[in-house]
Amino acid sequence: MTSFIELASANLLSPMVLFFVLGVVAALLRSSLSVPEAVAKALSIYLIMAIGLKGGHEVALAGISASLVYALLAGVILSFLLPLLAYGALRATTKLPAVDRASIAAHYGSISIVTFLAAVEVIRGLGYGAEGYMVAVAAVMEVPAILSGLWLAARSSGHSDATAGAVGVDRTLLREVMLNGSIVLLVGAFLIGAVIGDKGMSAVAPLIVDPFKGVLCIFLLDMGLVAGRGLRDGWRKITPAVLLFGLYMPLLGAGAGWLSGFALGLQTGGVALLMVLCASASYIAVPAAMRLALPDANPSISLTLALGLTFPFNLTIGIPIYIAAASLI
Amino acid sequence: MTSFIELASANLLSPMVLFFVLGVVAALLRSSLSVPEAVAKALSIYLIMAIGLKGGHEVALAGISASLVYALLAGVILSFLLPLLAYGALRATTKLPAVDRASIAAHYGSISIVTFLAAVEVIRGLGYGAEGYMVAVAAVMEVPAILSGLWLAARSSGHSDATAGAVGVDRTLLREVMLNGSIVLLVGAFLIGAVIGDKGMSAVAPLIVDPFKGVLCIFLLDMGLVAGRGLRDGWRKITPAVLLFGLYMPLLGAGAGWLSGFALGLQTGGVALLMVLCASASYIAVPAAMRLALPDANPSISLTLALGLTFPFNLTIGIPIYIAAASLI
Amino acid sequence: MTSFIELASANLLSPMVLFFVLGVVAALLRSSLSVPEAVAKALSIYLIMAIGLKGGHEVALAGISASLVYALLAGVILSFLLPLLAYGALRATTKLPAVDRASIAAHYGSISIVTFLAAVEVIRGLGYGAEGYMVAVAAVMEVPAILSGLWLAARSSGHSDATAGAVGVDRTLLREVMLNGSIVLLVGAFLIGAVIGDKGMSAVAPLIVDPFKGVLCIFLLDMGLVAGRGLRDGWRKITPAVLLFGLYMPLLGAGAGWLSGFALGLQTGGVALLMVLCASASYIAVPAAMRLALPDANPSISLTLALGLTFPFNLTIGIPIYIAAASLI
Amino acid sequence: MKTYAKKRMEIIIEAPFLNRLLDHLDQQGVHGYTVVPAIAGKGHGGNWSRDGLVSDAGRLVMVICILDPSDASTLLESTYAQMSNRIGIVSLGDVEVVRNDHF
Amino acid sequence: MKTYAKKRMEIIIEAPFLNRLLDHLDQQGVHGYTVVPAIAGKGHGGNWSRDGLVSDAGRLVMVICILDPSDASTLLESTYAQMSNRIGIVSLGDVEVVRNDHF
Amino acid sequence: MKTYAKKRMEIIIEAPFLNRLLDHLDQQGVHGYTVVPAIAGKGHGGNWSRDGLVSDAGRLVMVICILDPSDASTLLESTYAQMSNRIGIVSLGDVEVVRNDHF
Ligand SMILES: Nc1ncnc2c1ncn2[C@@H]1O[C@H](COP(=O)(O)O)[C@@H](O)[C@H]1O
Ligand SMILES: Nc1ncnc2c1ncn2[C@@H]1O[C@H](COP(=O)(O)O)[C@@H](O)[C@H]1O
Ligand SMILES: Nc1ncnc2c1ncn2[C@@H]1O[C@H](COP(=O)(O)O)[C@@H](O)[C@H]1O
Ligand code: NA
Ligand code: NA
Ligand code: NA
Repeated sequence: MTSFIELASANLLSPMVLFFVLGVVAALLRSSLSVPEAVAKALSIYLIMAIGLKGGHEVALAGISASLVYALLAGVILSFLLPLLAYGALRATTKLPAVDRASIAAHYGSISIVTFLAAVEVIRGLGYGAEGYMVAVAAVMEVPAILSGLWLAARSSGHSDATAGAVGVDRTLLREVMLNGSIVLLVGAFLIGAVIGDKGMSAVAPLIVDPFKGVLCIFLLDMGLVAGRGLRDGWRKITPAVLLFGLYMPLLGAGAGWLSGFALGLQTGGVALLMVLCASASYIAVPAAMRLALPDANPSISLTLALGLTFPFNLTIGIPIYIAAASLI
Repeated sequence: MTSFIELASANLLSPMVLFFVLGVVAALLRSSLSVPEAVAKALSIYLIMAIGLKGGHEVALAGISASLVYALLAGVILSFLLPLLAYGALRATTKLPAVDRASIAAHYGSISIVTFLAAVEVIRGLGYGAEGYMVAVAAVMEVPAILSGLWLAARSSGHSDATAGAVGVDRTLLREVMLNGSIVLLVGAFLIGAVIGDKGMSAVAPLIVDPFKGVLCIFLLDMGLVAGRGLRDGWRKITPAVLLFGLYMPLLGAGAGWLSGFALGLQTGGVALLMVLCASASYIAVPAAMRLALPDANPSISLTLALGLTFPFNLTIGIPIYIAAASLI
Repeated sequence: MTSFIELASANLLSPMVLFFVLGVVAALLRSSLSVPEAVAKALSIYLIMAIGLKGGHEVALAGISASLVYALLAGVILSFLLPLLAYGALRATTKLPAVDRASIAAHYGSISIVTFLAAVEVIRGLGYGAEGYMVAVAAVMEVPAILSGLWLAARSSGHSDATAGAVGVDRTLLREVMLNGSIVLLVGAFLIGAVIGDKGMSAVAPLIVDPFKGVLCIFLLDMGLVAGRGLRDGWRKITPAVLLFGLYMPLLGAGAGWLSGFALGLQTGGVALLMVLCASASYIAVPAAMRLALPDANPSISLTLALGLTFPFNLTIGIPIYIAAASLI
Repeated sequence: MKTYAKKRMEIIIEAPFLNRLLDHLDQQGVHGYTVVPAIAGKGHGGNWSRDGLVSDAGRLVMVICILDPSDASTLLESTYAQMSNRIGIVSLGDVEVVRNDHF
Repeated sequence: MKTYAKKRMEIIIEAPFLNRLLDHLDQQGVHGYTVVPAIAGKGHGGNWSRDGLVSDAGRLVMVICILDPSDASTLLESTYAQMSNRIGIVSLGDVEVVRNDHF
Repeated sequence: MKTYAKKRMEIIIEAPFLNRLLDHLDQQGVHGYTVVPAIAGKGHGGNWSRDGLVSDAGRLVMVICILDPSDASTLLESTYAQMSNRIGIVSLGDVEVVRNDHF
């Protein structure tokens, strides 16, 4: 399977991955290199806006099809079910308390939009075709996993302890989750992209399209810095069994994505992207929601897993694996 | 008048307006979406720098003409007189105290550079000609209105209460007003644009010219967020009569701009831009100056009016109206 | 020498220099114009990343040569020795205490990457050839000067007072100095640039290459604001003799760079760049290191000199002088 | 100048919880508060730094609230009840102010 | 360790007024102060948030000033006179410091 | 509600020295602290402003540390020894907290 090795090494030498590695190394060496919080937020606004606009524009060009609707449905169902898989796996292999299992499960059912972006660039670079509506699938996969996770937590705490009431999904929480800034921006930019047409798109293209990969590099440098800092401090808090979960869970998720993509009849790139969505874990919308809903869950475990292990895993060797697997179909 | 409806709907579906609407909606829904303050400032630095450079460059190409001098004079006079109109209208239709009337009047006599930018893009998109020196007119219209507003406040407080001394235009205040960051940058960039020539301009064009519309979209998203937040909170503080002022005052101002533009013999785009300048209200330089000079004026009334009502009004239907009116000449 | 006057006036009318001047003027007038700290950091991350990537890419294209190795060696030696020259000059002409002399000497032995960037743009604009590896020379010149400065301080305090221990170069300090964010980013981006090849470079070029000069303008506006503020406040703290040092020391440094560049057989542009490196003084990495290592040194003297005098001197008339001198070879 | 004794409550709390805390303060009839950013910190849960974070999770803010001594005890209790499981701390100090009725 | 009693004055004030306030403190011979940003707040004039603001208006900052108890009363009075109409609050607390002559 | 008396140490210090200060606090067994940014200030060494700075030098931060009164004196002394030559100030105030064992 030479092609996989080629694919993997091309990916590893891409500027995106290298800047991520630079960030991790700098953080592990305790360099003073850092990206100000305001700038990191600006970069994520840019990236989310760009991906939303481009996705909406592509869907508008292609029109709403049955396959789009099926893919959205599949995304919602996967996002609901993957946390159950993650929760079960954690119960089988680790000694984490139920509330931590539920919180981690919610992270893994949801998605990492930056992993998705990186995969889109690799897939486009390789010339594989992918459905334009995959951005919409990404958007619908953000939230259901949070609800699954909360249900898991409520269920377990109902059995075991008295503070069950604290876990209930209240209205306020639901609103906060659905109206998380990154979700509103992604959906909003998608809708805008769907209506502005070619003229509107070409007006914003010099900002939104051309410098996109360069901005992604700076953002990945920042992700690397944050991930490295998390690894440095969170390392001691996770057991080998938990660590292992951060490496095999993406593969389980990707497997589910592979099957679903096959069933949906997606193009090679589309299957790979659905695998990436299933394999990736959220570290923007879900952590904030979990701090609100499950204050007893230890945030540093889930963040170390999602950002310190699974994100680098997907970015470096996960994406090539998923593309290779998708191209088998 | 089909062409006006076409014009208005084209404007309403432009990415700029849509991102503003997205911001307003997100703020009204209390989404956590926000643009960090440092980033909003950076965007405004970029926009002001870009508009100044381009304006200065165009004036240098065209040379200093009598019509430029007349237009600058007209701008200064309009900025001095419009507050009197606004103050009178507020006295006739609302029960606001004199100090609030004076403060609001200063806002409406001055200009909104972002409304101006949006109008420039629309006018250019439609292919109307406009004088390159309109940026300079915008710059000279920022400050005189502040002086008018202070004079109105001093005059009224001289009659009615004892704290007249507090309102006097002291030297420090004048310096702070004239040396407001946005004014210094606009004037400075204009002068730089006037001397760097084509070579200098082409060196900075890939940053200053190409991504301009995209940056304007992000800035308008931010303006929408701030305006929506202001509406949410400021709504209850303004009476229907005050609210109405925020909608008819731009039309009064635009009327004055229309007459002046006609008298000056400007091109269609130039007339429309002068109308936009007269119709728009400041929400950067003037609010800060008013907080210093008129601490008794309620800042949330003027901000709700200028940013929550007049700005969206101009952005969505004001600009098409002004263009249609200008094209009648 | 008409050509020098042409060269100098072309430089003085470049947008970069003009925006620096605008910043200085705005600060001296106490305008409220300011660039948020987070944005200034983001701009410096962008500039360092861009210069590193481009430098690494060029070196990879050219391959590692003996002349590259010699140039790096020369850079290290110059950075070690220039502080001795500066220290001696300060002892001969000023009454500053030894610890201040040592601190200032470290600033002048190290380099200003922004001065380097500005010089690269001017040299490229004039069409002179320059070695691609000069970025690497810049990188290796950052740190040795700090060690020299500390050695000078330790030596002098050993003779004169009892707190010698406080000055010793401890391990922690060395790590902090070597792992300063700007140094790690420059070296990291250089290495990334060296491996990503043409494909990787063209992916990031729309962000890294095209808008570069425009970003440099905004950064120089900020440098001007900071320098102007420093001049306003620091003016009274430096004597005429110290002030003079800030103007002749760059010429001494440039002289050393001229000789070395001649000895190394560099191209005209390369000689000019080495002169610029020797003539410029650090205001990012070194000030932070000096605050850690020499808390008794007065930071406002060295900053006023490096940023308030030497930087503007180099930017405006230094660079044309160095290019003219280099073209004599 | 005549001054009045007030209490200064300082709450350091994780950012995602901020809105709920402020809603709670509003409901308790607090007249005012000010929120100040924090950039780094350490506690029993380990240390954190704000640099480069995109999500609100993992970031802390500080809420300063000057209030009447008569309200302090009730507010401390109810705030503490709200927060108990959260990452954060509350402290209470004495200050004097000029405008008695403002707080 | 020997410590000295000082007063800690905390002024929360709208940003456009900051420069004038600092000039006032300078004129009153205050030896030092530190300005800290605020990101949101609520008072009688409603609530505000710094996010996305371009203008200084509508934004608050906090000035901390440690001073000698003997100067506190005069300074409080004069500062209060300067600020009276402004959006903002002043409070005064007790602290101890080591370097008596520094403040 | 039962509260316990603690000390609130506030250290304003130049940013390049922050990491060393925090390491020192860690070594002294301090349970927690919070770092708040400062944006401008004035002292004997003149005034500074954070706007537009790229380097950490010339920028200050504020470290807030709530600790047990029994530890306060030792910590003040050792911190003061560490800092003596640095640009910055330390002050100590009284506060009450609810969770005695947390500090
Ligand atoms: N003793 C303390 N003094 C000041 N801040 C503290 C203290 N303890 C905790 N904190 C802050 O509160 C956060 C959460 O603390 P903890 O709940 O102990 O992990 C820390 O990250 C600090 O920012
Ligand atoms: N009791 C308080 N405690 C802390 N901050 C306050 C308090 N009251 C007012 N503030 C702050 O001062 C600002 C102006 O208050 P006001 O003048 O009452 O509108 C508010 O927006 C808050 O940031
Ligand atoms: N009395 C004071 N109150 C509050 N902050 C102060 C005071 N004195 C000094 N500072 C802060 O500490 C920094 C250094 O002070 P100094 O060492 O006196 O130059 C100043 O820039 C201020 O930010
Ligand atoms: Na997933
Ligand atoms: Na107007
Ligand atoms: Na040098």
